[in-house]
Amino acid sequence: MTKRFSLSSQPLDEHAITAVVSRHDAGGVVTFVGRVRDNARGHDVVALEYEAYPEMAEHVFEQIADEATSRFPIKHVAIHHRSGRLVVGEPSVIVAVSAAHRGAAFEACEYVIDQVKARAPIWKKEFTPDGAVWVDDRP
Amino acid sequence: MTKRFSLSSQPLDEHAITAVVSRHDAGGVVTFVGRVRDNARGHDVVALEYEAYPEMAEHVFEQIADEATSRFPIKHVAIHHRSGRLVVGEPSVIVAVSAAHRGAAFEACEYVIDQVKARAPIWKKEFTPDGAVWVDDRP
Amino acid sequence: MRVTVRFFASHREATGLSTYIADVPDGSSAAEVLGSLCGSFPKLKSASVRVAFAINRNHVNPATPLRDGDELALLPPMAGG
Amino acid sequence: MRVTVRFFASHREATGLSTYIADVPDGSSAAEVLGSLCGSFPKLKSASVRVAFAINRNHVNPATPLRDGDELALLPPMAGG
Repeated sequence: MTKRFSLSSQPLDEHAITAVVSRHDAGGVVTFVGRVRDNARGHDVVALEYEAYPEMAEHVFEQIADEATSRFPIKHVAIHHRSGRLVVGEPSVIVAVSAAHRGAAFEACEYVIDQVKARAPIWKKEFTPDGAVWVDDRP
Repeated sequence: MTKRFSLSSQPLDEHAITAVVSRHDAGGVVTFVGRVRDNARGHDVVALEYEAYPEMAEHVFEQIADEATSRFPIKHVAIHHRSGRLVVGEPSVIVAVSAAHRGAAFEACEYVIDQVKARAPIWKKEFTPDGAVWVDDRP
Repeated sequence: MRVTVRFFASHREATGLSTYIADVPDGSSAAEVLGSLCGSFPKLKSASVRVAFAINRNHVNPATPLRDGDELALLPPMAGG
Repeated sequence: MRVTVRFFASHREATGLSTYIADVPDGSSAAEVLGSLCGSFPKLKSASVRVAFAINRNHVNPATPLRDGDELALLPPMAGG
């Protein structure tokens, strides 16, 4: 059985993660899959390395899911994030939300991924043809 | 190669449909999967039967995707819908949208599924313990 | 002129047909063809209170005139998804 | 009192350490512990201009006091997703 919240060095299995939130009473599932892009802020990207504080990351995922479930009329939330080195095109994060009605699932899925980016203790080193740098996405 | 727009009597393959819109330059993919619910409007549902005007349905899917691509800064859209008889829990529709930035992908995916429900020539017969009825969802 | 009419879902059940070749006056609109069909298929009248039209696979409004050889689809309330 | 400090990403590289046991005055806040660490690890000062704190795996504000045995994590700007 796939976990609902996971930070893992293994490739993400989109189908298994969607299945975790799918129940017979849930009419719609909205999924967000983030993949490593081949460019960022105007330069080429060859690979990314994710570092995390794993014990805290899964705890924060669960807090974010609890918040989403109390804010929106949804059923289930799953959040899976990669750690380690990823090449271009590989999924780095998958969020899946199920709900009886689709509007809430869209809103909640966007809320969750926004919060994961803002609050989950995960860091990303970008490898470019010119070297490597820790990414600071905050404005 | 999976088609971008399809109305099919075969089970939907979520992974293949997501893959159709995933490109190295697309950072995020938002997917909506609609499944047959075990209840609707207060009564139990045993199965659904979808009937379509197939030649027109795929044409409408393509029109909706073109509209989404001109309204939102997204990359690719895929729309797959089932026809025939489906049991509870089976996916009836999958919409996948890729974009460099996730906000546009969420907006566009919701736009597409709303339009599919409003405009695609597809009908749904609901089988309940008391009989079967063609669904009229419009307010 | 002759047009091919397509029936779906509740309309198909009301008429017992999926496809029907209709002989109608030149320049008839989609709504006028429906009126003539309700004469031939009485059950269609109550089944088509809320109907939309497509000509040659494009949504059209009811006043749109048909041409010889067109395919007219009567669309009951759609319920995809 | 003793607290366990965790370093990640740019902080880990600046200090050369993932984990560090710090002896600090009783009741020190997260920000005060960081101040003391910058004395021991000069490179940490510039690397921690924008830092957040977690105590025992929960986000806290910089003024939060620590207790003996707590785990304090220094969090450089996060970039998950």
